[in-house]
Amino acid sequence: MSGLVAGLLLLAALSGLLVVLARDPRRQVFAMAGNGLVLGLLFLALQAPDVALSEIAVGTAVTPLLFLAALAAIAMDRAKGRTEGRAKGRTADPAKDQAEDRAVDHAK
Amino acid sequence: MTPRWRLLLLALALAALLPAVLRVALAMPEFGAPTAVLGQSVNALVPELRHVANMVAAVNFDLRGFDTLGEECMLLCAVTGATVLLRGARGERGDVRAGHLPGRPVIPRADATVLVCRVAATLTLLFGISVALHGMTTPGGGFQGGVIAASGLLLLYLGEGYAGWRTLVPSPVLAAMEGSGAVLFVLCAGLPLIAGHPALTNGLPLGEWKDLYSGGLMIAVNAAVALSVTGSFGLLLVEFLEETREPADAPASNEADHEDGTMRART
Amino acid sequence: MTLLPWLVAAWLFAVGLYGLVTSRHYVHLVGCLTVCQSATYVLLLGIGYVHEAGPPVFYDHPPGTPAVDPVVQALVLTDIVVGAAVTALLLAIAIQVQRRRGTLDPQALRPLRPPPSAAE
Amino acid sequence: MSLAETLLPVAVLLPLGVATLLLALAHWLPPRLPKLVAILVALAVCAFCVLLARASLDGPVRHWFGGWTPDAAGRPGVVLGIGFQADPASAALAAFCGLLFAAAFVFAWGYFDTEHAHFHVLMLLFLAAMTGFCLTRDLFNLFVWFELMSVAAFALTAYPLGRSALEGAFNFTITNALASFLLLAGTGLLYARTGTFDFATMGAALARTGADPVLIAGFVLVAAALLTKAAILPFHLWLADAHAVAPSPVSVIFSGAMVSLALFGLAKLVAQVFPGNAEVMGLVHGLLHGLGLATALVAGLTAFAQRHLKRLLAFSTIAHMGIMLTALADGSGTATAGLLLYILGHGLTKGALFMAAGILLALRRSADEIVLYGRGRGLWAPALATGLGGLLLGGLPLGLMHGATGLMDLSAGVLDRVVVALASALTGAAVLRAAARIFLRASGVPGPELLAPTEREHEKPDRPLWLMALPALTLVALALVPPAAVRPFLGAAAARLRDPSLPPLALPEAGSLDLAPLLLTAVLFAFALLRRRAVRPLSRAVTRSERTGFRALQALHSGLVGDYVAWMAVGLALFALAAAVSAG
Repeated sequence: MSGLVAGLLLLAALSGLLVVLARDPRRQVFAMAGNGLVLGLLFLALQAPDVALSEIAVGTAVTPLLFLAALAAIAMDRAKGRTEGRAKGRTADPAKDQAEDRAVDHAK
Repeated sequence: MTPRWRLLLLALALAALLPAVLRVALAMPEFGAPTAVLGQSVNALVPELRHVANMVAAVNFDLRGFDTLGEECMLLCAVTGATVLLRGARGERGDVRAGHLPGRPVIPRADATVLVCRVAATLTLLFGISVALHGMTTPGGGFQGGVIAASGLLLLYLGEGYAGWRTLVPSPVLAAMEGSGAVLFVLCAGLPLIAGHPALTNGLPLGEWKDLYSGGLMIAVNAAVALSVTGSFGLLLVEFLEETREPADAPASNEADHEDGTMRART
Repeated sequence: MTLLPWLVAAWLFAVGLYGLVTSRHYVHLVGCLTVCQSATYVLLLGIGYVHEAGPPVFYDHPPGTPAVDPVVQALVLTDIVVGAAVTALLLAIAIQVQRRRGTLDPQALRPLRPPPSAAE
Repeated sequence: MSLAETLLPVAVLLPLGVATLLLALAHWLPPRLPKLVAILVALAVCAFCVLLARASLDGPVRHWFGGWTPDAAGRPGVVLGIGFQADPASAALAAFCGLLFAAAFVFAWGYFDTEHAHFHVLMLLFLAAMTGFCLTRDLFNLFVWFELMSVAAFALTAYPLGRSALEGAFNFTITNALASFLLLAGTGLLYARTGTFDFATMGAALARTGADPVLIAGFVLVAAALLTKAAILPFHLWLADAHAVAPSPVSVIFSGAMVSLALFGLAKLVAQVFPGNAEVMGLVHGLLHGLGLATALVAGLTAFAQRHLKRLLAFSTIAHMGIMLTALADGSGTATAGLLLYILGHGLTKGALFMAAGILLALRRSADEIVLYGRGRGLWAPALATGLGGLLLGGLPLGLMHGATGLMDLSAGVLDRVVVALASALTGAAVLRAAARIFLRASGVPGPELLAPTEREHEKPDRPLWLMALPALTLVALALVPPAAVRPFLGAAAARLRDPSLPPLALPEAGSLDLAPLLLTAVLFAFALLRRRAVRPLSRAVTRSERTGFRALQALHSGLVGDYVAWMAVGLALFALAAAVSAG
């Protein structure tokens, strides 16, 4: 096995670990793009240019972008939730639940 | 289960799996000297049989073309699913979309930005088409080309801003592209049946090796995949970026976050 | 040394599992799933690799020159599409979960919960 | 090419083509058209597959895509393309899927009035994936259909966008995506060793190589993936979440066909690819058998302790999957015939039961047997479907499921028969208890089911009752067909699943009338409904220990995706340990 392939394999193992260990989703997106790039290079070294091209297009461009968009949408919802308060319709009203349940249990 | 116990459970399971993994790794055919004959048979036989240079394309679009049909449908299915999920909250009708609401802040962009983005988007689109077209001869093909072309849409977003982008990229057109690409693929598979041949029979003239036209039916399948993938990924990007825009009441967005308070005060 | 690709594949899968089990954020969890998936790419391409061989594209070199296995590459291409498709769906679900529940902590989210009266 | 050979790919291409066409034209179609077209396509698929099943009685029907027959390479053992093959069992199951989809489409008529026919596009892709899964003879192609089936199922689960639906769909997606990676890795390992994906060629190659860790690992990974889909302990945890929260017409497909199809896929692989490998067959007869028994028992008990009707039915599905797995592990001709018949009978019954639950969700706005207490009176159609369905699950000596159990019992040991009887009695009694509470206002003091998770979601109400009741009652009626009607076909199907050249198996006439499960069902049912408030110290202690036991079961099914993943790893470890033990 050539040193290049071995090195890239080890790098892939390391960058995969980094993706998992990046606990903050925003940081993880960049780790993920890096991982995609390393994988793309590895595939190139493994003589798979077709796969490398798709991995770089999908793994380093489109997928991280979807993650960023999703995170932006989530952050917006959080911001909105802070200003409007959480209770409204998000979590069922526990008091009401309890009352209804008790009525049902008593029916027997 | 508390996270700690769960981690312990996983650690135990992985510890039990470790010897098995080592045994299997030791028994694997040696790396770099595979014993599977199928791949080498494809390399030996198919250039002759199909006149194409790219064996991966030959496998994808001809030998195992039916897998690719399933794969395209999977993508289409996921995009349809994501669309349903995301639009569920926004409502499905295009004309009540956030993008068409009046009063949305329009972020001014420098003319240079717009121009650069337009040029870059065009170049990306052309590059994608070229990658797709040369799929039979060089690495690439409908899938890769489609993804690249779809990502060109993003550059348009950066340049035109939201409102302009929405008019330039109508999602019904993307959905139609996605669907019609897949329909074309199904036709490629189904039409030979009418003539009494097996599905996906490559009955077109095969063309010349290393030529842009080589591979016969593969060209049509490749085009179908390119069309479908462009539509799918384009739609996916549109739907996800739409999510970063607040629908209805609060026209907040990434760039307009700081204006949020003033906007709400006004309405 | 020749075991390296298989071990890296197993490692990526194990690391991904570790991430899935310990994750505290749905979006992070989806990222860990992609790590698990990259294990399958490495495994499959490793299976098809041939020493001293070129890519299975006979453009610059004529057919007959040694080339790696094109079939596994086609499989990996399909696999990449699968990955993108599943990721997109999961992210869409995550966005909606945030909207309905107001949190994305897997430890706080479970479908169907015991009725409040069950606390006794 | 004969007509049957031409029809073989059409069974997949037709739903795929119509789905993509609907998507391409979505913006311009009248809203009712997709619904009608979907029903017609499902019926057409059913009809084609019935034709295929009949044609395949004279020998397997094969179709090589692109004309890439095994001879095309001119090298022995090299199959360049993908093949489809219809044997009687596969084609009959594909036909059953078409029928179930048609029933589900009728049931869902007014449910999804969303635009752009997205629901029907997803469902038709789902149908295509299932027929493809049944008819393919290529391992990677099987993976593709497995994955298309999964992706369609993920999207359909989350479709209602309710809180539980989203989280159930998330758990479902993560676990089943992991399963698909396992399937792909297993396919890769098998390819590395045999150099082919074609079932028959792979089987021949496997018979030549002896004991080999790579092959065993390949089997283990493939089996783990299919068992995840088939919801076998400890891979089963996702199912109750997903099936309980998916829209009812979708749950009908999930429980009626999707999970048992995964088991059928495994049965086919075991019969066609792995019979030449002693280690693998040892795993099948040993570990899979044990897992089947454990699944049946654990899920049966858990089903008995549920109050949310759809979740109850979901656990009952898991229990019956366990029963089917014991038949698969047995592997004899009669057991295989029993397995095939059980898949049909269970699918029809479970489909009808989920439809009844769907009717309650639509008309009474809940699926919780305690909330619905007495509120189902006057709904005779779902009452009839639920009652009959519960009796059928519980071992009513009529219809397909009973015939199947009779066949499975021929080669089963005492332990198997006891566990099977207990598991079916538990699930049958649970359904009957819920039916008695909802429709008859009969109830004892609720037992541990009071503590079970539940949800307050409902489904779109303004649909005519008859349109929902008709498919439910049709399915129950079909489940009551006497097994003698299908016996000759079943004999051929069971034999040719293994080897297309085998003569049809002569199946015995119906054995002795086994009333034990039904009696057990009656006892458990009476126990549930006659339960009184525990006052004496002894009965209090019993109640308390019972609650502790069921709490443990509920804790296992925690709904947390991290737990599910950890348990999947444990399942893999179990396989690894069993393989290590059998290898010495």
